[in-house]
Amino acid sequence: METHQAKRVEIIIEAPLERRLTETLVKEGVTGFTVLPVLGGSGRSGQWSRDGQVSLASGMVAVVCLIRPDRLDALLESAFAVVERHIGVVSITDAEVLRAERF
Amino acid sequence: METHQAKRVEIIIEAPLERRLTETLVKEGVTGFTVLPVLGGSGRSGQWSRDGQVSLASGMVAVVCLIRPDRLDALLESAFAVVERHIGVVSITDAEVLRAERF
Amino acid sequence: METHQAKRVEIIIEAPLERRLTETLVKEGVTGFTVLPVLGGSGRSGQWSRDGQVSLASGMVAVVCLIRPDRLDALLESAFAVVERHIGVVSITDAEVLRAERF
Amino acid sequence: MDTLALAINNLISPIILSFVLGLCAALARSDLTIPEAVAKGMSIYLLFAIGFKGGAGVAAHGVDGTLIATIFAGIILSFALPFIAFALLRVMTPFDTINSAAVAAHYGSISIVTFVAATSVLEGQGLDPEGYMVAVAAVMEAPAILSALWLVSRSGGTTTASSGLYREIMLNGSIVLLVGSFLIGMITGEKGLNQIAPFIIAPFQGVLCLFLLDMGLVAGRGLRETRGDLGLGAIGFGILMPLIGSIIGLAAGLLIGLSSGGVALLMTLSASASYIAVPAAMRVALPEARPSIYLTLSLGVTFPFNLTIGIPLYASLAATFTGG
Amino acid sequence: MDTLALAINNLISPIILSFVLGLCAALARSDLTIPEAVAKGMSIYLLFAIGFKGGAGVAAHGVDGTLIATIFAGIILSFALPFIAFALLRVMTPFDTINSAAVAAHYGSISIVTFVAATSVLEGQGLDPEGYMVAVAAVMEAPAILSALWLVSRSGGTTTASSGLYREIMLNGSIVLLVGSFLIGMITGEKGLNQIAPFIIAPFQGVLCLFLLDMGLVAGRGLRETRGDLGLGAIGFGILMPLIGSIIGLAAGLLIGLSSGGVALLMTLSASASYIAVPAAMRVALPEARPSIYLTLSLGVTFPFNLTIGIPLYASLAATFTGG
Amino acid sequence: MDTLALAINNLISPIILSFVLGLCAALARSDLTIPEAVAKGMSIYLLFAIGFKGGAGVAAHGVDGTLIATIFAGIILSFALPFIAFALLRVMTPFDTINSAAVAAHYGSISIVTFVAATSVLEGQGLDPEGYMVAVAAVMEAPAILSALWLVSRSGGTTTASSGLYREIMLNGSIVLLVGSFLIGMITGEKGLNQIAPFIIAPFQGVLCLFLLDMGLVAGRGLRETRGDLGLGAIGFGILMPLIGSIIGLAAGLLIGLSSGGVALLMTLSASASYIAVPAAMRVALPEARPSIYLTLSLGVTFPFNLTIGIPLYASLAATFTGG
Ligand SMILES: Nc1ncnc2c1ncn2[C@@H]1O[C@H](COP(=O)(O)O)[C@@H](O)[C@H]1O
Ligand SMILES: Nc1ncnc2c1ncn2[C@@H]1O[C@H](COP(=O)(O)O)[C@@H](O)[C@H]1O
Ligand SMILES: Nc1ncnc2c1ncn2[C@@H]1O[C@H](COP(=O)(O)O)[C@@H](O)[C@H]1O
Ligand code: NA
Ligand code: NA
Ligand code: NA
Repeated sequence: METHQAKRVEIIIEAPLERRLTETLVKEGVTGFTVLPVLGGSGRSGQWSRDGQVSLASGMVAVVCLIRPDRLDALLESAFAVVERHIGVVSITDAEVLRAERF
Repeated sequence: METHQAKRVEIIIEAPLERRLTETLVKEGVTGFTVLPVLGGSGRSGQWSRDGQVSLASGMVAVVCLIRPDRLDALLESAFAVVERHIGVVSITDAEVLRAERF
Repeated sequence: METHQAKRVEIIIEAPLERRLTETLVKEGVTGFTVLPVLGGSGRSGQWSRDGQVSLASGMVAVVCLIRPDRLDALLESAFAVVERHIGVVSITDAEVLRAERF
Repeated sequence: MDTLALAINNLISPIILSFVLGLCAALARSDLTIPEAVAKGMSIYLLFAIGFKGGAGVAAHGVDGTLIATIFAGIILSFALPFIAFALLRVMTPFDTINSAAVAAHYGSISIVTFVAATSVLEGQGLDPEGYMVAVAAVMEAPAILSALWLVSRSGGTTTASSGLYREIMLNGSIVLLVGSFLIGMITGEKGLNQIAPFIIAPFQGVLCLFLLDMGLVAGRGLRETRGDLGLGAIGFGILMPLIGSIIGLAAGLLIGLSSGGVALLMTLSASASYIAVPAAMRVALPEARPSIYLTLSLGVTFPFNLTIGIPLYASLAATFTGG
Repeated sequence: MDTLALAINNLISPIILSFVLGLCAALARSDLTIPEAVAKGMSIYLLFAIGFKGGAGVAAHGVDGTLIATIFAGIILSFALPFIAFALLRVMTPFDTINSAAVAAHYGSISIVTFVAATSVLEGQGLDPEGYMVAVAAVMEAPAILSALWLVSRSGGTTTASSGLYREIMLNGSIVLLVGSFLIGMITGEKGLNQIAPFIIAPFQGVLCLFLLDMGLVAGRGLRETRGDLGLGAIGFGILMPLIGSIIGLAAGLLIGLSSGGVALLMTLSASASYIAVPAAMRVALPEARPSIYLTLSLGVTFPFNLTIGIPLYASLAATFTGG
Repeated sequence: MDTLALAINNLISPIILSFVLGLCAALARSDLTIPEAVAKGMSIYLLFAIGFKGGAGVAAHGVDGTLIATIFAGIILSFALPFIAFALLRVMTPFDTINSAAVAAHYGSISIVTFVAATSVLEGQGLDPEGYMVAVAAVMEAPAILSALWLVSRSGGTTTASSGLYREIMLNGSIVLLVGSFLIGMITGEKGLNQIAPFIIAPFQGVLCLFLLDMGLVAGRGLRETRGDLGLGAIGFGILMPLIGSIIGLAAGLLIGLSSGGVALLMTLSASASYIAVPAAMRVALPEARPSIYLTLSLGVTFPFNLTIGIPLYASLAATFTGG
């Protein structure tokens, strides 16, 4: 089937910042993304697990964003502005998508 | 370690269609896939969040499918038949897998 | 923006083995990973769904690990040692990351 | 005036105010949310409790002759109401066939929470409706969907309804649970009810409050996100349709000769709009229909209307006409 | 006949019928599901409540001399039963050593829900078993696993049991919660119980219904997906083994001189098969063993058998032999 | 001595022991966990119940003149306490400005569970505190955050606090739910309370037990993972600060002329440290502050201290000074 080049950006970020990140994305015109739950993880700021968390203070989410390659930089700039001073990681992989008109 | 070429297909689709999609995959002989929960997202049909959803009507799931490259098209055809008229996105990335005999 | 080569390793493994896997990763010096929940899936050992599971015996999780390419083999070796005799899959994709210093 | 008194009295109940709280919190963009699993857990509790109580009621009072008649009436109402709704929508709103049919399906089907709220209002007034009204609620869930699909195909639209769909609708979790617990209640009767009363009766009202808090949150978020989509016509429909439905339900209930409480419940069922079984079916069968339209109308307009004004109105009309 | 009456009476209880409802819903492929979080929440509630009540019971009646003896009996039974189960499996089924050992582990261990169901049946009969039977249930969870691993390594099979595994088994969440709440109940006694009785006693039966509804759903889905895997021999084992286990439990109970209710519970524990602690341990220690075999046998065959026929049978046998 | 007796008596309550159980289970690395959704569900229940009861209390006893004064006192305490905490931290610990300010914010704000536990202890003593103390708890949640941010910017640090942040803090789910249910309780009063009492009063203590079990698990895991991060100085602060806070709260309460129970609650609020609203705000506004420091201090040191020693101490001091 006909597919189209795209980038898959995966941003793992603290739950309290989710709204900020998605709002920034929307402001940048990135209107397509998916938020996945994260059970736990480990990084420079230590290990954590969501189960039994009283607060979501230390919870995280994964925001996946499929985007046209030419719009990648704009997205990274704006995403980074949010993530910069915070815990979290950003990764990019090459991908192909069906129905390019959607991206 | 020895790894083998594969494709990673990620299908984000409405929850009510999950069963249809997986049944189609199985019918196509694609017996390996994993279903991940989705918290929320945004697309052409607007933004939504799962938390507090009374119904799953507007919920979504992510179906991840690792498959031998030569079987990709068959999978996309059948997946697309389900997704076509529905909300959702399909992305493909190149991947490598251990234990090819499983795919 | 400046990005750096990395590998994205995705390990789908049985929940009861999660602790073993992450402990092995940490022992190998892989201190960065994220654990995502899995709703269900299908493989050679049949289809399963998490909803309504009394026990997690047959539940699974997805462990995502972004790592410097040169450290990939060490990770795969140790991960495989855990996964080997168990149900589950390991896939690797090329990725780029921001803030390489973190990996 | 009695109705007004009832309405006021109804409005300042913890149940309504919890819904209002949720609505306000969502409109104010508070991050208050009830986890999906908890919301689903509460709806399972409510379905189980209401079904069981209904069944135990039937076991206690015996199946009076009107049971069959009422079940039939329910099925017919569910089949028929979508046609009225569809006609109204084509006149009052700019929606195309598909969206109109999808909305119509919701109004032919029922909202179990509205039913539950009505039951507790009626019990508050010392009425106790026929227990089998629960069974009537169950049978009214699905038929409206078929009418809607027929409306679409008749006007040349194509649906993606597969054979599997009908089985799915019939075996929809909420229908199975409602009918199943109804049967359990009927079989175990008084004795069974006493065993689990401290679970299904005592805390019922309280759980209902938290559930309505969540409904308020969801309705509020829906309203906020889809402000644009609904014109005045659509909103008018969301208030007019339940009134029409309730009148038809009233007629049916009087014809059958239900008790005052039973009539009020049949009116409520006819007036209420689905937001669980039908939306899921629409996503599968009419994917082009926009959820933001039918969910907002059903959850954001008709549900609050029934909860606040509708139920007390139906109750007093039923009382008047049954002379009860 | 008394047992039969009991059985019938037991069968038409809300608890059993809820299980049946779940079973039917799953077999009919309904999409009814109880969210995992809610199911886990309910099992935490049940463990906490049953443990606390047991402890408070001990605080009330004091620790009679048979406590130690019963604990020991429990440990020995859990160690011994897998050997009998293993022998039976090799004869009755085509399963290899590893699968046989894995299944055997489940039957040496216990099912806490079966224990809870038995307790409420006995209380329904006005018996009140020794409170410390809860502690006996706790100590019976783990030993069977060691026997199974020994059976495998003896016959040259390799296990992936690490040193960590044993700690994990002992500190398994359900064991810790059961023992912990038992101690809390013992320490706070009557006073503590009164404080939280409206939470752990009043709604208990009702929560148990919803939990068994979920068990039925899970058992039903398991049966549907693994139809092929179980031959008649295996199913026969799933019914024969609990009977043998219960007889041995009966003997032990009589030897120790437990009350009629205590004997019935010891029989139930011996007859029941684990589906939480052991399956998880098997995935870690015997990954080659197939979950579809041991889960289906334990959840799909033995659990329903004990729930419907076993418990009333054990209760009446215990009553007969203790002359109680 | 009375206080000691109270303390012992307090220590062997199911509530405390459940917390201890969770703590031990976590430290022993048991895999016992309460699903996040269930924990959130329980906290929603507790907030709703405590808010509603407070409101109904006000409806019953009427708003006495001290209401306004107490609300103001609460706001001022929440603004002021962080400065004291900050000064102490700079002296007692090696933490930098940002971490000290973040910790200070937690101690100016409040822990609602500590408040709930104190309420049930006081009710156990037959005292019934002013219902509006719930409203005081609500207003004390946020101001401390502003003080902390001011402390940071004053000392040249930069915060990422956006305008949106303040709205978020004010509309934080727990504040909205607490205030909302308080208003519902006030509006529906006695009548409303009776309707849902079997839900919000009867099982309250029991739910609190399971919730504290979870708190113990979380606190224990926190302590295990961050052993290194806290020096003796920090731990000392975690015990000294609540004492100082409670004294200031005592003074304020006496000045206003609250009842013995009311004074005890104001002391508890001043002594308690937030672990929900503030941590989330800190992640947004002071991302460089380390959660392992403030969460461990608040949850792992101060919360247990207040729960075990603090509350009975504050209660008896309040009783002594109010001569109640
Ligand atoms: N290398 C990595 N691969 C995958 N996820 C990571 C990695 N590093 C960090 N994370 C995730 O990001 C969170 C915060 O990381 P950090 O900022 O390093 O503490 C961790 O809890 C993980 O969930
Ligand atoms: N570009 C994208 N990247 C990631 N997820 C997307 C994207 N576009 C849509 N989605 C997901 O697919 C769902 C439906 O998209 P749509 O059909 O465009 O409304 C959204 O709610 C998202 O969860
Ligand atoms: N090809 C695949 N693509 C994605 N996930 C898979 C695949 N094969 C197996 N899995 C996942 O791994 C689990 C166990 O697989 P298996 O060991 O083949 O039974 C399945 O339940 C799926 O969740
Ligand atoms: Na209707
Ligand atoms: Na056993
Ligand atoms: Na404070």
